[in-house]
Amino acid sequence: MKPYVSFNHIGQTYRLANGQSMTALRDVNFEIQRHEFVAVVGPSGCGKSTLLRLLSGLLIPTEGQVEIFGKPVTEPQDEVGIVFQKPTLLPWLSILDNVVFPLRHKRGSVTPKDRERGELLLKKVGLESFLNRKPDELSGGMQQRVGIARALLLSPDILIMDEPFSALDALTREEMGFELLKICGEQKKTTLFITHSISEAVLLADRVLVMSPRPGTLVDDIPINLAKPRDISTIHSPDFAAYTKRIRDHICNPNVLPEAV
Amino acid sequence: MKPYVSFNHIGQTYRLANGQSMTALRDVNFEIQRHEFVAVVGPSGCGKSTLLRLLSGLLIPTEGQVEIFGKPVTEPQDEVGIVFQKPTLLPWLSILDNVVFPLRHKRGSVTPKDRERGELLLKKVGLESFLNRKPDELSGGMQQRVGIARALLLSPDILIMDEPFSALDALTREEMGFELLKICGEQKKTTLFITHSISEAVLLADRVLVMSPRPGTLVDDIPINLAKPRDISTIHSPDFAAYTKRIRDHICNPNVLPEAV
Amino acid sequence: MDQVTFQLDWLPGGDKAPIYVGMEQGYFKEQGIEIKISHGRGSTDALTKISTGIADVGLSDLVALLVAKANDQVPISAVYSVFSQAPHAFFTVSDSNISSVAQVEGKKIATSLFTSSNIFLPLLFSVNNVDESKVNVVKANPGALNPMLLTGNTDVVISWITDVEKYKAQAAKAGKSLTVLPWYDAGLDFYSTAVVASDRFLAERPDVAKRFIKAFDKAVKYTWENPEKSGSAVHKIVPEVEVDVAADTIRSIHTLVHNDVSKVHGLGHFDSTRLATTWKWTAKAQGLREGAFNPEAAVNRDYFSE
Amino acid sequence: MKLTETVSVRAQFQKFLPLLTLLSIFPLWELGCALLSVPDFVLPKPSVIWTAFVDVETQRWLIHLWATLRVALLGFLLSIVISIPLAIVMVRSAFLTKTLFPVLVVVQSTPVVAIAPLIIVIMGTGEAPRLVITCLITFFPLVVSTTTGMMSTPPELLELSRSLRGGAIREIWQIRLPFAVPHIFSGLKVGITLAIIGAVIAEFVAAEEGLGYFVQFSTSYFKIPQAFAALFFLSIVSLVLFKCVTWIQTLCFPWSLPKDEKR
Amino acid sequence: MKLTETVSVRAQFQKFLPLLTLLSIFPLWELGCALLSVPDFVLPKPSVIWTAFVDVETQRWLIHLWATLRVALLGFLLSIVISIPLAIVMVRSAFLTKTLFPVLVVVQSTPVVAIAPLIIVIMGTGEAPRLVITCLITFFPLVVSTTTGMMSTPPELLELSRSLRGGAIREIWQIRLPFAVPHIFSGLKVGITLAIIGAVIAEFVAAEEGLGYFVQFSTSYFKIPQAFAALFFLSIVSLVLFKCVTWIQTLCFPWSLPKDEKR
Ligand SMILES: Nc1ncnc2c1ncn2[C@@H]1O[C@H](COP(=O)(O)OP(=O)(O)OP(=O)(O)O)[C@@H](O)[C@H]1O
Ligand SMILES: Nc1ncnc2c1ncn2[C@@H]1O[C@H](COP(=O)(O)OP(=O)(O)OP(=O)(O)O)[C@@H](O)[C@H]1O
Ligand SMILES: Cc1ncc(C[n+]2csc(CCO)c2C)c(N)n1
Ligand SMILES: [Mg+2]
Ligand SMILES: [Mg+2]
Repeated sequence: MKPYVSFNHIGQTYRLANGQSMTALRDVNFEIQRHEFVAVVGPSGCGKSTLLRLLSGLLIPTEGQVEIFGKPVTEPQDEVGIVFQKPTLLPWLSILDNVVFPLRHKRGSVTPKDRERGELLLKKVGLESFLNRKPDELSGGMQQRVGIARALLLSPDILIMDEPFSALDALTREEMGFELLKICGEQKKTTLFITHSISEAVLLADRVLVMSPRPGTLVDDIPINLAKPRDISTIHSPDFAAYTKRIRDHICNPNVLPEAV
Repeated sequence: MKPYVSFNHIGQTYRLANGQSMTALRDVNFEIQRHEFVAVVGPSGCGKSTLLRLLSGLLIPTEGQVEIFGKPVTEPQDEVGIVFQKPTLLPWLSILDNVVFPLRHKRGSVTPKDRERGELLLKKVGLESFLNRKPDELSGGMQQRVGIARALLLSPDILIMDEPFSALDALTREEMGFELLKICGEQKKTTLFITHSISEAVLLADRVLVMSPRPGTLVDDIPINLAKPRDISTIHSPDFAAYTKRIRDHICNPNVLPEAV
Repeated sequence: MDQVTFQLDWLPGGDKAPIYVGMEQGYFKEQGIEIKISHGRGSTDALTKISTGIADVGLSDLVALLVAKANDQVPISAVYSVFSQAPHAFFTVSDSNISSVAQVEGKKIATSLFTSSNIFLPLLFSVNNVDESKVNVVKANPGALNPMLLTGNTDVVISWITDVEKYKAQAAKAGKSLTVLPWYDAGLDFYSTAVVASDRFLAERPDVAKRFIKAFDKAVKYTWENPEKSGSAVHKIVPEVEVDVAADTIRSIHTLVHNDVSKVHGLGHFDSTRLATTWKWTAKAQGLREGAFNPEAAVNRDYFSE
Repeated sequence: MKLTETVSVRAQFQKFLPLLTLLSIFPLWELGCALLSVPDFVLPKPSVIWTAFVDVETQRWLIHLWATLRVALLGFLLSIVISIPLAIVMVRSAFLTKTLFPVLVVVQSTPVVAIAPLIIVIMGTGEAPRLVITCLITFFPLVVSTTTGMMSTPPELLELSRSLRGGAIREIWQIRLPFAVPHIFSGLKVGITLAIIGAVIAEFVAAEEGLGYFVQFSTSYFKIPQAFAALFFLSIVSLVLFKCVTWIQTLCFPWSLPKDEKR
Repeated sequence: MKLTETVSVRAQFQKFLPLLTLLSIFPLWELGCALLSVPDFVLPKPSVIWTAFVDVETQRWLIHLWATLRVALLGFLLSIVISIPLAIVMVRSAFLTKTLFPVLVVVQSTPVVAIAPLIIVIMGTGEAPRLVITCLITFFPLVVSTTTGMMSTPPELLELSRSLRGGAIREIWQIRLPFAVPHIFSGLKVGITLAIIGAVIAEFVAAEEGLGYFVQFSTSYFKIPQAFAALFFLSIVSLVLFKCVTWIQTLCFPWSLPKDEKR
């Protein structure tokens, strides 16, 4: 099977304001199959967000080539939906307008139907009573959920999410995780999911990529062969523990706090 | 013993841009003893950041009164150090200048000694090689760590931290947690620590406050009687599991993903 | 009706009365001409507008026309002389004890930034044996001259006697009286304001031009015979101009129109000798070669005959 | 009950305090002029200005006012219509910025009074040259502040736009321009006062009516109190138009106001 | 090797393309004037302007240039010194804003030429009135853009300041002002061109020398090409001073430039 997304020996070196340069990624090489859900874990500053920006076409790698279905990525693609690490909402638009913004920005206008869809997505992220608020009247976690709803609006084939649940509490996080799995399963999405939670990565992903500290390289690529559909009982399976241990061994102290992940 | 910090029947109602108003907190009533480390957990949007803003004196409650050592808080206090939910760095200053900024802002100038201290703190958060970078050249987690270093600069008596580790990976998070405990123990700080990680709350705190969804109220106040100093072995104690379960029972589905916390 | 656009060389006032009189008395209508008046901001402005066809005919200082033609062959000719004496003058307050041009030595003189008076000043000094280096000349906005004089900021100002009534009115309010020292009494003797027309207008509508000048001549005569009525003619068309100020102005500049020159050569006519003198003074003051330009080329006598 | 009434009276007072402070200039001015016996042809007393004001027929005032207002407003609109597209073009293209900007600087720093004849020759003697002069005087601050506003759009918002492939036009229209609204209005505030100055200066150069013409006319007749009355009228017009601009901002773009002002 | 050379030549070309485009105005102008036989007293051809330019002694040019430059620069500095504190005061106090702003609007929209008598009687005919006029014409955009910039400081940065109890002065100095730098410079860019206009207009009120004086002087003697030569000189001065402002920004506040320009 032809890979849907491929990173071919990617290197990324940033030019700094002081004239120096810094290598963020070095020789990153992996592929994602169609409809695969790939999670990326790695220490802070290892280049995960850079990876996201490369796949989204917002950044062109200084070395190697990112390809989507064989075509090199040189600019943002239509079929990609992105959740940024920062919520990145437009402060002058209401929450609902922010969620339907991708449509307005792509097509020029939104129909009442689009707004209904926006409302539905906001309901899915638990913000149905905040439609007409302005972003600065929302809490951090609420803003993040608006960002997630917005990324789902266009039903993109490829979803790229940068720590989408980082500002959410346990319950919301869990609900949103399974909601995401359901959406990805139903709509057959290909997903790159960046997270700091090892167990979240194992629970949601078909494959987990583990990255080394700066300059970021891939240190492991772990297919997660847990039964699908996943649900809360998945975490009780012995395989689950094995997977999380394997990842933890890469990036953590031997006896790291398991739940702090 | 006289309480060091007390929230007396606090209510907070926000006025919205559209003229309506929204109650974020209702009748929140608790005390913090001197040198106590109190963690707050609760669902997204329940009013945790509001609590922080009230204690820091940035916001005056619409009902009730916050007191620090018996004195009502009507403006920010000198002895308080804050880590905001957003990093809030000054984009025109280098990382080191951002860290020593509180001194420059309070006293007008910084000495080479202050800068040394800033460097030391940046080393503690693992950013010793980024002193002269600008904030927008750092990853999300790195920016957050700069914010933590900055809050520690003035050795405040009271530390208020709003999800300070949310953008950090497991390893860094754990290291920083124990570092924080060490600092709080050595310098005898009083700490209000907001987190989404139940296990982190139990591991670090002397007491955990659990909040209900909007409008936020206190639903539980749990003293954590685990042996001190805490270390990684603490999590293996049976009490630890009992505490986390008790909290989880408040805010999560019965069999929620434990590590996703 | 033939349309003619008339270009004033400045804002409306008593000194521009003839054109308004001609309109009010129906002199132009008699000649089948309808007048449209365009306000100007100085002779140069008027010349530019006439030369580019925005106006057909208008008023300008003859000196300005000579300079313009010498510098830049503008297609304009003077066709009728209105003021055969120049209006330049020193104004001073009566208690300053300056009673002749020669007495300005050692005094402070304020003058407008851009007025043709300035170029004749050195000439005036040399004719009257005034040591130029002993005179302090400062330049300021014209609107500030009278306040400067009345507040004692300066001893003397340079202005035109066409403006004397305006100065007097303000001086009276300050309880001072004005002394006017015209330069034509101090040896400066030449043509000033004239009716000028674009060469295109003259060539394309010679008949209209002739009829216009005829009517204008009639208006000039009427104006200085009936200052009061002429003043109200101006006021009727331009309400901002007060009747008595305009009438007083007309009276006060009587000598610019009716004088020895007009007595000898007739109203409106250009005398070749005086024209040559005017150019000689101008060329000298401007540092131009006298032979570089023939002043006869600036006037056209074909359109006016009494 | 009593308390709230007192509060409300005090609030009302607070609201009008600036106005009262401003109005207190007039007695001070009157008194100062009288005490220092400043002559009326240098700085007329307010009472004298008032007399001069009522001496002129209302209808004449209205004619002059309307002439100036028309040119100022039309010139202002014209300069908005010109400068916003110019700013947009310059935000999009570094080449055009480098080529156009020097031209704009030259145009802006050329004293219009000096090139007035040229403008009049090209545009005739009607209202057109005055519109052009007003526009020339007004456009530059608008271009600069709109450009600066659009250029300071946070990069993450631009990245959002790029990721959605909304295209250049929508990036401008839906992201950069809304973000620049506060700065555009700061330009508009400067612009509206310049538009009035522009109309007045245009009347100094070529006009038969208008408040600027009237000032010039009065000055040339040394009727200083009358000139001041016209200047005063002009100030009122400026204040009203300025207020209109801030009012439009409050009404149409409330989110663009600083947080403190919203309350 | 060859390739990089070509690239560098092309880069050089790219760099000078705007300049070349600009310079191409001159032949077009020359040709247009010749073809349409525009008279030199309306719009002189560049060649005629050049002749007029070299006809005036260099020393005379320098005298006029220096007179204008001195007033423009000093007036500009004066207006900076006045407007930044004014902006700071107005950012701090809503009452002062409401009281002072109308005054500023009135001052800004009063045509200085109209109050020439007042200015001259108070300050004489020396350099002082010209400095004041330049300052009056320049300060408003500076005040408005500085205020707008400081007012749009993100609330979270202000909260940081409040939480540190740095006090009002440090909030302004260490947070609001640095944040406002791009907008202050947008004000300075408008301001420097206005300072030149202001110096020129001031020369209409009282002067014995200066480029503005020289323009009017030449015009009043119908030496239109000479007036255009002076205007041209004035444009060059404006461009150079404008460039200086952007250059100071690049040098002292590189972080305040839009990201694209930094590259
Ligand atoms: N715009 C930039 N300019 C310069 N350096 C950058 C830039 N963006 C990122 N970097 C550097 O690249 C490295 C990787 O950054 P990246 O944001 O990809 O990390 P990350 O894995 O997302 O970290 P985190 O989990 O903390 O968000 C970091 O060391 C950072 O300093
Ligand atoms: N400035 C504001 N104006 C209006 N409403 C606000 C404002 N700030 C917060 N709120 C509202 O108050 C409630 C509590 O917000 P708060 O930020 O305290 O939540 P939180 O517990 O910190 O949530 P999170 O974990 O998502 O950060 C939310 O419903 C939010 O919409
Ligand atoms: C044709 C003509 N041109 C200019 C003026 C104005 N003016 C003439 S003299 C003077 C003062 C100083 O000399 C001023 C301002 C006018 N009245 N008539
Ligand atoms: Mg990241
Ligand atoms: Mg929060």
